[in-house]
Amino acid sequence: MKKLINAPEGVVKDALAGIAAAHSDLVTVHYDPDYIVRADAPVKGKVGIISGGGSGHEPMHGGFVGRGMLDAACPGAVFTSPVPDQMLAATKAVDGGAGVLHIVKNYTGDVMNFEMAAELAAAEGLDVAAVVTNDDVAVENSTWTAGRRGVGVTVLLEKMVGAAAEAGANLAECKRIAEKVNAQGRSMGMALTACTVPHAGKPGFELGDDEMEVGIGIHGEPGRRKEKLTTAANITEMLAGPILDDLPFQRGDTVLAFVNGMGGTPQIELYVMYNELAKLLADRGITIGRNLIGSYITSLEMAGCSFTLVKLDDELTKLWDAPVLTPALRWGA
Amino acid sequence: MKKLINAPEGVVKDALAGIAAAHSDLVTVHYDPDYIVRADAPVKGKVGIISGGGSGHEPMHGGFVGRGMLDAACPGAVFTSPVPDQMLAATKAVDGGAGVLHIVKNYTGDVMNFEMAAELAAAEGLDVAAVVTNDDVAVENSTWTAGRRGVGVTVLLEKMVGAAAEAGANLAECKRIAEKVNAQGRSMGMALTACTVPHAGKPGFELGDDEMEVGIGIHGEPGRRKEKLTTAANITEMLAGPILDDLPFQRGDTVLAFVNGMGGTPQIELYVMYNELAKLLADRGITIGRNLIGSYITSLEMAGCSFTLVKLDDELTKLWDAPVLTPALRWGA
Amino acid sequence: MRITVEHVIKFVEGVAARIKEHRDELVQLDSPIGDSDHGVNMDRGFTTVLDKLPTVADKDIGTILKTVGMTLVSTVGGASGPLYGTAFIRAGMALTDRYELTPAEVVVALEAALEGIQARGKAQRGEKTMIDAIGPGVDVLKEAQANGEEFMSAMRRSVAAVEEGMKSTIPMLATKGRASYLGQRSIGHQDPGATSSFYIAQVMLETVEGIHE
Amino acid sequence: MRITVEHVIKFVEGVAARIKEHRDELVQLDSPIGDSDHGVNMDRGFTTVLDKLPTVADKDIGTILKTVGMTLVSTVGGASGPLYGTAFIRAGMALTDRYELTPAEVVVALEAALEGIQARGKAQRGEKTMIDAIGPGVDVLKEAQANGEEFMSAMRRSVAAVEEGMKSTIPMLATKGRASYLGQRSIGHQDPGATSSFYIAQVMLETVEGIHE
Ligand SMILES: Nc1ncnc2c1ncn2[C@@H]1O[C@H](COP(=O)(O)OP(=O)(O)O)[C@@H](O)[C@H]1O
Ligand SMILES: Nc1ncnc2c1ncn2[C@@H]1O[C@H](COP(=O)(O)OP(=O)(O)O)[C@@H](O)[C@H]1O
Ligand SMILES: [Mg+2]
Ligand SMILES: [Mg+2]
Ligand SMILES: [Mg+2]
Ligand SMILES: [Mg+2]
Repeated sequence: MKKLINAPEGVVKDALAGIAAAHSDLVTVHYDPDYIVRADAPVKGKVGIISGGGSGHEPMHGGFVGRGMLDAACPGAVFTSPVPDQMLAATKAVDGGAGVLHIVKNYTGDVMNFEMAAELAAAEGLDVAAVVTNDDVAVENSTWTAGRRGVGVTVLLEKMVGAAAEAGANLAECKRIAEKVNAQGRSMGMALTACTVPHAGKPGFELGDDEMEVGIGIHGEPGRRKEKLTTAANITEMLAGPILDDLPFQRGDTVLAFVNGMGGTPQIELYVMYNELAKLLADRGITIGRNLIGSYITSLEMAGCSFTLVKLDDELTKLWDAPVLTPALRWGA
Repeated sequence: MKKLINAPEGVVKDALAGIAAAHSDLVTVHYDPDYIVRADAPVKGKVGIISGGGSGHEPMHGGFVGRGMLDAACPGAVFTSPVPDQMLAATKAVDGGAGVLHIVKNYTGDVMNFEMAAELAAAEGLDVAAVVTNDDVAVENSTWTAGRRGVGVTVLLEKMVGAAAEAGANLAECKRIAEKVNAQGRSMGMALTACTVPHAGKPGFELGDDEMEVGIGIHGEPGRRKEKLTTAANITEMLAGPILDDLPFQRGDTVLAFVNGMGGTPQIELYVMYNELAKLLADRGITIGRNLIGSYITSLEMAGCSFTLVKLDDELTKLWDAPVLTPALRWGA
Repeated sequence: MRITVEHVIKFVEGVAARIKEHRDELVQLDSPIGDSDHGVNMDRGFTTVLDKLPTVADKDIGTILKTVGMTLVSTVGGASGPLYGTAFIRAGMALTDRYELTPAEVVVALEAALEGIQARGKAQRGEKTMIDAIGPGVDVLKEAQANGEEFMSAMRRSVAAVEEGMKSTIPMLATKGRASYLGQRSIGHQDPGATSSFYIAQVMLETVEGIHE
Repeated sequence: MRITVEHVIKFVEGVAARIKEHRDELVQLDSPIGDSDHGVNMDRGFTTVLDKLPTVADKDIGTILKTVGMTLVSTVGGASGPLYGTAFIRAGMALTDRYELTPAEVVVALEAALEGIQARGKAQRGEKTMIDAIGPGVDVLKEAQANGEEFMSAMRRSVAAVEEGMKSTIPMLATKGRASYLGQRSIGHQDPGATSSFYIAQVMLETVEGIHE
């Protein structure tokens, strides 16, 4: 295991301290329970937007705390959903009197811990709503399973809902927008390499030199299937095909195209992939209205990428374009 | 070799097409010779700021083209400095009548190719000046060698000089600022893994599971020495020590601290390193006035990091804070 | 048989030690079909439980178990934190103000624990989770109680059923939890949560055997 | 001996083929002490040269060599592009309007090429660069000319000197080019640029031998 860390048990706290040292103008870091709030929290009269999940997905979610996006993020241990104490403390810290929205990625652990936090918050008289993202088309959707994972859409949704809250939308409205983004978004990912959870000390799976995992999530787990490594163009088909078929996206649609690196992917490769995706979408008569290219929802040092497409309309486009001022996403400010 | 590419010979063109598809609002990509110019080039009356170098260092330099930073970037083949035709064409494309500054990283190839371009440009009556960055303290500086490599300072310098040019500084003034940033900046880097040049097909060097290379550049070459892998705190000392001693930086100084990932380094590790660097600098009585944390000058998928410190004064701080609107760096706009 | 506060504390300490012992094994089990954290999660939780135990050592068994559960909820995270946390809290709620337990009360508490896990996680048997280990164990105890079987013998059979249940997860297709994302590829691996449940059951049996001797 | 336009074109084509043949070897040599691109750089350049050659096949030797040099400058990049490019351009400048060459003119052109490399790269001998291969080769030709030695024999001795010069780079400490960043670790590796220079010299010898037969 080769990592720039001091010790496996200290990684999350050390990184939080780094965030605190780097971005004190934007965010404040609290410890035990661990959570990151925007520096000016709580914002009076504004709906508080909170997310959280295991660490190892940086910059998600801590890097998205700030004006126009999240009010707080709750980082768990690496790949382990945070505990209710964190979400409860964060909920109280950002409650500006207009209620708090929990953005939860659909994993059993995340869902249950956020649920417990919401129960505790409700018991204390706080107004909490939740939205669960589940955009990963690699996972079959069925009422008999845990359902689809929440992946790339979460990033885009946090930006859009954050903009809505910043503009004064109430809790119900924030929830509506969050559900809309989730409903209109789909993702799929692949890995060239596995990643190593610091405590585990060895990679989560083995891959041959000419193999890739297709249909991975963001927790270093194996994907749906192994495939022979192939060209960027073929990989693009493998990821974009199921995404487009699922919603389905249609000729004439305008989308936000998000090409995401898994943590160990160099930018030159992301642009090669974006080029293939742009060609494929053009062939299908789909217009890319906005894009995001970079490593925003990651699996530690895993090499690979994911695509997320969200169908855009005027409302979502405006929310996407609104100013954002966070450590990881910044424009118009 | 595991990469998201179509074929080794197409990587640079495919990535350029991806940049063109993604950022047509900010930049325009020209082919044969290859160069990227800001969408509104040439800007009348403004000094044109150009850089270039081998590909594989993304987002440097193409990601830095845009308002407040570079007017053009010339990407060579992977790790191969571009050819004079590119710099000449870019120089003509961005010449707004106030002259053009070439920002050159100190590598024999880059220096010679830029020199030839400058000779050709001068022969055509263009007013061209050049500044060569050489901030890598891992390389001994001697008149008998090729001198120090240009690394992380280049990114910061391009931002600051870009701001100066945007604000109307003339060519001599831009050159003065560039030389000042270079003179006040020092860098050093290390690698946890090697990287693979697409055409070469195998890693540039071999490293044991418990080894790291210290004193690397940005071309996948081995560093000054191999060391046993150690803690983030120890690595921070190994990198920051020589940097601080070299300028030297002194108690009371304020610096811009840049923690850079080499391409395959996850952000969580960069924040762990930033935390260690912040502690070390605090111990030495040095204040971090500004910071930049992310993978901005890379070696393909190499894992590892580099530190760059630039001594700040009011002039440089103001130039750093000025708005910038490029694919990779964006604030105030 | 008299089960006292001291026995309960010994049991909890024993679980903490057993989990620490098997931490890496639980991580490795969570690697092919999960995210390599189950052992670390459980160990982090029970290590904190050990720190907290002295503060409730003079309290009733209900309070002790609720404290264990709340500590697990607050420190484990992931899927196992709310599930095991809820299990201990529910068991504790079933034993409010008790300083000594009869075997019948133990069975009631275990039933409550199982119900808590099911209420929180909504898994059925056969979905490749800890339920597949705990469920059969509780079945045996209830049935033994109905048949008037001696408690020690019932406990032994119960833990054997837990072990068998744990092993039964190997050929199962996961439809709950993280392993479900793997589809067919989840088959052939033993569920980590079922495995930690077995270790907890093992310590319970050993504790009871200790009292018996 | 009459060296014609056709011979020069055959030489250039031969170099392109030889470089392609050794492309991967030159990449591998550039890997321990460089950035793994020398073979790719040279091959890219000479492949384009092959495309360009027909457009100047009816021109004088000076024009042909200048075109080769300018094409290398425009396509190779890195350190080797300006260096080899300048070498061919300078050789071409020394042979303006010539359609046939005497051995003496060949020596003049090679001297001009070496001077061009030194003017552009500012390296001295002993710094572990292509100069350490080319330099001794040109020395031999100049000295042979002064001594009135027969050209074929001088060429053979010259290329042997280039080969020896190439090998002499192995124990050298690099102080120019990318290998210099490695400090002591540059010792023990053969310089890739010196190696490509040897292959070019080899093809030159073979071309001359072809005329002779
Ligand atoms: N819905 C559920 N009901 C019961 N047990 C579950 C459920 N989901 C997951 N589990 C159990 O949790 C275990 C995984 O725990 P852990 O690895 O700590 O959390 P996570 O899956 O969030 O990483 C699984 O092995 C399984 O036994
Ligand atoms: N200053 C110099 N003078 C002469 N030759 C040089 C000089 N610098 C480098 N070289 C030659 O260039 C070769 C490297 O070429 P290449 O790998 O194509 O370019 P780069 O070093 O830019 O990657 C070296 O092996 C060396 O022979
Ligand atoms: Mg987990
Ligand atoms: Mg090179
Ligand atoms: Mg797990
Ligand atoms: Mg090279």
